[in-house]
Amino acid sequence: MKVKRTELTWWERLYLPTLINGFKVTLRHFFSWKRSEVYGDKQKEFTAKTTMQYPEEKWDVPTGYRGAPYLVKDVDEKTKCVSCQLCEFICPPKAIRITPPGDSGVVDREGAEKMPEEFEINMLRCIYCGFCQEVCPEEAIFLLEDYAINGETREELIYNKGKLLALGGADKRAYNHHVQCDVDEGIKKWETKTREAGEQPAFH
Amino acid sequence: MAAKRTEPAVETVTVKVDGCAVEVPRTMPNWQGKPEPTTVLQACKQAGIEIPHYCYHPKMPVAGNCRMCLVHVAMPGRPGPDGKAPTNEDGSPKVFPMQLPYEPGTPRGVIGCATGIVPGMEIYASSPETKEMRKAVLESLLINHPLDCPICDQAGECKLQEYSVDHGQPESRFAEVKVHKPKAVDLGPRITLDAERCMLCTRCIRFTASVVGDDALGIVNRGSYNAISSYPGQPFDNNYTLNTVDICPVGALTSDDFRFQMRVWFLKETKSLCTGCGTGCNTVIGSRENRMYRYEPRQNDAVNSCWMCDAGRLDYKWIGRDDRLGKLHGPRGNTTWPSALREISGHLAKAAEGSVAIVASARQTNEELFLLNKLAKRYKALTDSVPRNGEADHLLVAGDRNPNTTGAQLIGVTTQRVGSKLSAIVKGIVSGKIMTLIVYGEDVTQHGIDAKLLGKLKMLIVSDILPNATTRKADYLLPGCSHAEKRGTFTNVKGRVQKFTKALEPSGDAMPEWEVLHELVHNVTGLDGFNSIEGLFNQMADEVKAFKAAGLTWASLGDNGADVKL
Amino acid sequence: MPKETKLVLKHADEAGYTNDIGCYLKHGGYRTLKKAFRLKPKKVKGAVVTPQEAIRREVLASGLRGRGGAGFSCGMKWNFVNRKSGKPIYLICNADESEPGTFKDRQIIYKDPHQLIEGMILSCYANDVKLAYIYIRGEFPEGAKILNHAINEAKANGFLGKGICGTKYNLEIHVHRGAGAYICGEETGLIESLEGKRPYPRIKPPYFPAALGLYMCPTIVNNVETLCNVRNVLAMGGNAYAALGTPNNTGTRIVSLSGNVKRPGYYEIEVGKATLGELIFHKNFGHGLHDGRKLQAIIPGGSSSKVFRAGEKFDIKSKDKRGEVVEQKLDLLDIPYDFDTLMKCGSMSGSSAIIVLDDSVDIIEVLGNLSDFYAHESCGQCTPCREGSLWMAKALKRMRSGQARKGDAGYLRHIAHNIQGRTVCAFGEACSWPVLSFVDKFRDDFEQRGAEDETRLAKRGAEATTR
Amino acid sequence: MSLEVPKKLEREINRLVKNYPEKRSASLMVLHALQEEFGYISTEAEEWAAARLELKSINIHELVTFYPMLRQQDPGRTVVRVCRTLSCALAGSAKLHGHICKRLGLDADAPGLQRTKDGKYGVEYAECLASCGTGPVMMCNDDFYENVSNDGADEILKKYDE
Repeated sequence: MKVKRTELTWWERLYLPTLINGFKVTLRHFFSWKRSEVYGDKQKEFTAKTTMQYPEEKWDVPTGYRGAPYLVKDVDEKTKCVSCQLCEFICPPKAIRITPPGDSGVVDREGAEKMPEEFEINMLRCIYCGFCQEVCPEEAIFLLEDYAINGETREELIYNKGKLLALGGADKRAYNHHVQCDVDEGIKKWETKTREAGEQPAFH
Repeated sequence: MAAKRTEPAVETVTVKVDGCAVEVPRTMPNWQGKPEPTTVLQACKQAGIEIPHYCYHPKMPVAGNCRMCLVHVAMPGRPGPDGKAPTNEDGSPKVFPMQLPYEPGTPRGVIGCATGIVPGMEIYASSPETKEMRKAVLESLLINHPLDCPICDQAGECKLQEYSVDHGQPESRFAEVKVHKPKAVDLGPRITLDAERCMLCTRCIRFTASVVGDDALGIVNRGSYNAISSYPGQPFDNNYTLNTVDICPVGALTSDDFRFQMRVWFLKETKSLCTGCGTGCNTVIGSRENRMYRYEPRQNDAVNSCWMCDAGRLDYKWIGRDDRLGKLHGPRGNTTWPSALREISGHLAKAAEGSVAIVASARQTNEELFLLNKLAKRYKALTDSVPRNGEADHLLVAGDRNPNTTGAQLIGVTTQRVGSKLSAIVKGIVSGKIMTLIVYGEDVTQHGIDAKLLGKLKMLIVSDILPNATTRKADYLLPGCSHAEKRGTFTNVKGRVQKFTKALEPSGDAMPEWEVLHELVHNVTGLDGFNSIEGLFNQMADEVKAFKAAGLTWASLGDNGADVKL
Repeated sequence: MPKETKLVLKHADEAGYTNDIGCYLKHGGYRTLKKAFRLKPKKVKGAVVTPQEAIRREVLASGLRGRGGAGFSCGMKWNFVNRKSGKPIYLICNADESEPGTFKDRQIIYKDPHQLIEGMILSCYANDVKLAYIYIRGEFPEGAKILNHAINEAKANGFLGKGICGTKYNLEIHVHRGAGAYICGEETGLIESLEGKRPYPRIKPPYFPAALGLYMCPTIVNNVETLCNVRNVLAMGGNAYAALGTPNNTGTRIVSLSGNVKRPGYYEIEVGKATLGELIFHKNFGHGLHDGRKLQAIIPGGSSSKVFRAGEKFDIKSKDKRGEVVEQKLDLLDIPYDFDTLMKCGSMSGSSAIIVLDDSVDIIEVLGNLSDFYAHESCGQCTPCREGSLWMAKALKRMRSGQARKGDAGYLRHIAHNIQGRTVCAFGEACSWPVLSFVDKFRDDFEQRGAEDETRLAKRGAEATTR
Repeated sequence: MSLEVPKKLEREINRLVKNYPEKRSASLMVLHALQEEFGYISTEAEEWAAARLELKSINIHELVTFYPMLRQQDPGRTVVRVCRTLSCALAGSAKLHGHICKRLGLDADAPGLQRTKDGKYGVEYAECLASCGTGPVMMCNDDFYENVSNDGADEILKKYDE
């Protein structure tokens, strides 16, 4: 089907009116007394200014913001990811690449069986959709608050396991989630399991 | 009704499955092939309805312990004192849905895998009663299951996952502490056991005891604490252990070789053949991004049933080895296919009859051997192959360790006594009569034609996959493909011609041998063959006597192959 | 007046009666056996009836029902045996008495073993059995010794071995000891155990013992008391035996009475000739409850039977002698102790073991105790019972430790319902019936416990957070 | 390390094996005989039995782990088994078990068989010993005791003390 475009008048083709309209909006904001809600506390002391001195000033990231995906650690500062590769599978732009550990399991704690040998996220590819966070059965990957991802080379922007874990850290959000759901035992899943197994009555 | 019968009549029984009358044979072969009364499960299968099951396996004795195949059925009434079966008001035979003794009204299921069908029986394969039974069994199976699907190699091809989705319930009512059992137990050199995931269907025990004849596994402890085990200190180690990994419906038995290597949903599955011996077990290659991760047996009752040996299963690592020949070499270093083929064709065109000899390999496909034989005929060349023998066993392993000796014999590349003409080739080289030697896929220095002798040749053309003493002496080194990287057919020791397909892209300059040979044969003999494997096979099938007698075509091979008379 | 009618235990408790063959012979032992071996083939209505056939007919005519638990007709069981297979027929005496509450076979084996041996020889002769086993539970080491001794004595007296009583009939009986597994009481589990495997009951179909039993040969498995009664049937004649008890519930039966009664013990009664109330309260039997106690519940036929709550009433239908259906209203204590009435009342006579529970016992404790038993004894072969039996035990353990929930009655019912009718053998019913019946009949107890615990735990939780 | 089986026991086992048309059937009886001789069934005993009956060791191991009466470790010279099932429980078997454990210095609440340090006694609960009319009942090795009171238990245990 062909859609017929409407012809622009010469006045419209001049683009000046549109330009002026744009400036009008800018100026209205410039002289506005109303503070933007987006910048919240950062601007408490100012009365009129709505422009922020980025990057010296940073805004408060609202809850639910989907920033860069990082790997988080558990309360014992140990890796949570078990290399199930579901995020790799679900990732629409194929930004995630996991190297499974092989028979050795590459584990950093007793009771665990499997962790990734390598975990890479290509931040250039990532579209911040949050599927990885949603699909993760271990709650090991979260879209945290980082939004300014930059680097000088493409290689630099492929984050590896070490970097992702360091950036994710023992994340409060992951921890809070467990506490909110009243499963504080869950964050010590391996410990709980080992304890239960020890308490089990032997047969006979 | 006088129906014409061309086949011997099969006695049939009519039963109703979900309200539809189905006529099924009265008996069907059991796991050993002996006729036994058709079971409810088999009858439903014939009716196109799959009854979920764990412990039942068509190639093993029936155990009936998982209870997953419970179905609610109704039996026709027994004839009364007057000799007449009870009927409904409309005169149709009356059936009685099975119910619990002591508790009339509560439906009772029968296990589909062991209950024989009775004429007039009604099977409620998808009634609410049946579904409820499945739900109950699945709930029981899951209460003590560790639910560690994220780290379980079976996830994605796990029957527990599949049935839970299809027949289970979303939530469990289990509110107690789970039973803990040993995890990551080293059951044998190739197998790891996770007893918590095990659902004790005993498939592995029955397989190794009944099919392999090595009664190495058993259940220890009692009740809920039951666990599969080998005898402490006696590892589970026969040549068929890895089949237990395939038949394990859950992730209790996992292969050390595949353990934590790749999630199965990433794997591309390609139908292939095992090249470990002359049996030609049908396989499936699991690969991802041009890397092969595993072999799995593919069912073919005429060849390997559902099994394959461990040796064959692990015989794939060489395909991805780092030292694979990837560069096309000519006398003046690296070259390209067009120029190499031009030069070789040019050389061969000048060669006299009898001055060329060919050592082929019984690891090559029928098509390749056929093309080599065409070359050989042009020069009246001596051709032979190299024997590889080992010990045969009672199940699958053949004494002949070459996958295509029979093919080589039928096509005429070698005689019944494989390797008997090698000495004549040696003599020819020594006498200087043979000036050009074409070697395909064998290290001839291991078979009487040593490096010094090779130096006497005017021209040595070698095609191989991995480097060896012969490839190092080659004037022209043509990197070839493994069977996983090309298409073709093998003829197994019993004369079954089977095809395999391509799973991986060859690396570097490597090219399927048949494509190279096809070009060479065309250049040298002028014969115009076919540039597709299908066409090539059909041409071969028309020219090779045994193949022609069997009326083979590429299409007629299907997935399971076809037999030729030996 | 209800009283004991002693047939099997006629001499057992007499003063001076010992378990050696001399004493047994003095009391008329092995006389029936000798009589049976003197039987000659007879012509009845033109057909030749062999002595073996004659014995089998006699047993069928007696209406003798199995005393092990299911109450299946003994004569019928024998008739199912495949005699045309060409394979040897085996007979196994099931002396794996493990049903909680039952202790009748112990009395027979310890006090009158020769009666059992004689019954076995007769049964073997009637079924052309050349090799028979007594599977005795491991917890009866003394019993095994007594039986072995008795077998040797019988051999020495020519009742066993080669050429019994001067005939060409040979028979060997061996004693096989179990090692502490309730499941070995299930006939196919017993057969597997006897074959030296784990006693996993076989699936039926196809492995009915009558066709594919021990070593895949036709096999008869009978309870100790049943086999003793075979001897009594033949001693007094099938019809005379059938005259004892009530129609379809013939003969005598040893009732094991235990629990909260003044005089627990075993009492041999004519089947159906005493009521539950009489057995518990009559001075000839249980002699009533302990002083000041009230009846709370009765487990009428071994721990796997469904429990009766005190004060229950039943509407049952039965056929009278003319075949007319009669409706009857029965109080719990008026239920005649037989096979059929108990079944009509929703339970069973099982192995005829009555466990009496008075109002001092905690119903949840009782059920927990039984569930622990079943969780320990489940063989673990098939899924519902393997997982469900321990699940129930764990749930009850939690409830007993003060963490019951309001919904636990339904929860337990759900688990038990998952098991019953879905297992390989009757153990599934055995472990789920107590739970089902206790929960159904004492639902208020379960709910009350749940409510109490939940309130207490909630209170404690609230205190903990405010602190 | 292989098992040294006395000649007498070997003869006894040969006799037992002959009682059955198939050797495997004798498994339980052979294991009983071995346990009677050695007190428990060691790995060597399992292997010996398997070889004697022409079975695989796992076949025997399956049985030993299934039956509670077959011991894999030394249970103590005298094994005291107190019935814990319903009728005996109603008659006070828990009290009896507790009393015996206290007397022998064992933990009554610990699951499974508890062995005294000197190896003289092993105490455990057993499922129904089939004498429900005379509870509580217990067994000391092969000897059976009914209507056992706490004092009665003391008397009985004295017999096994030396």
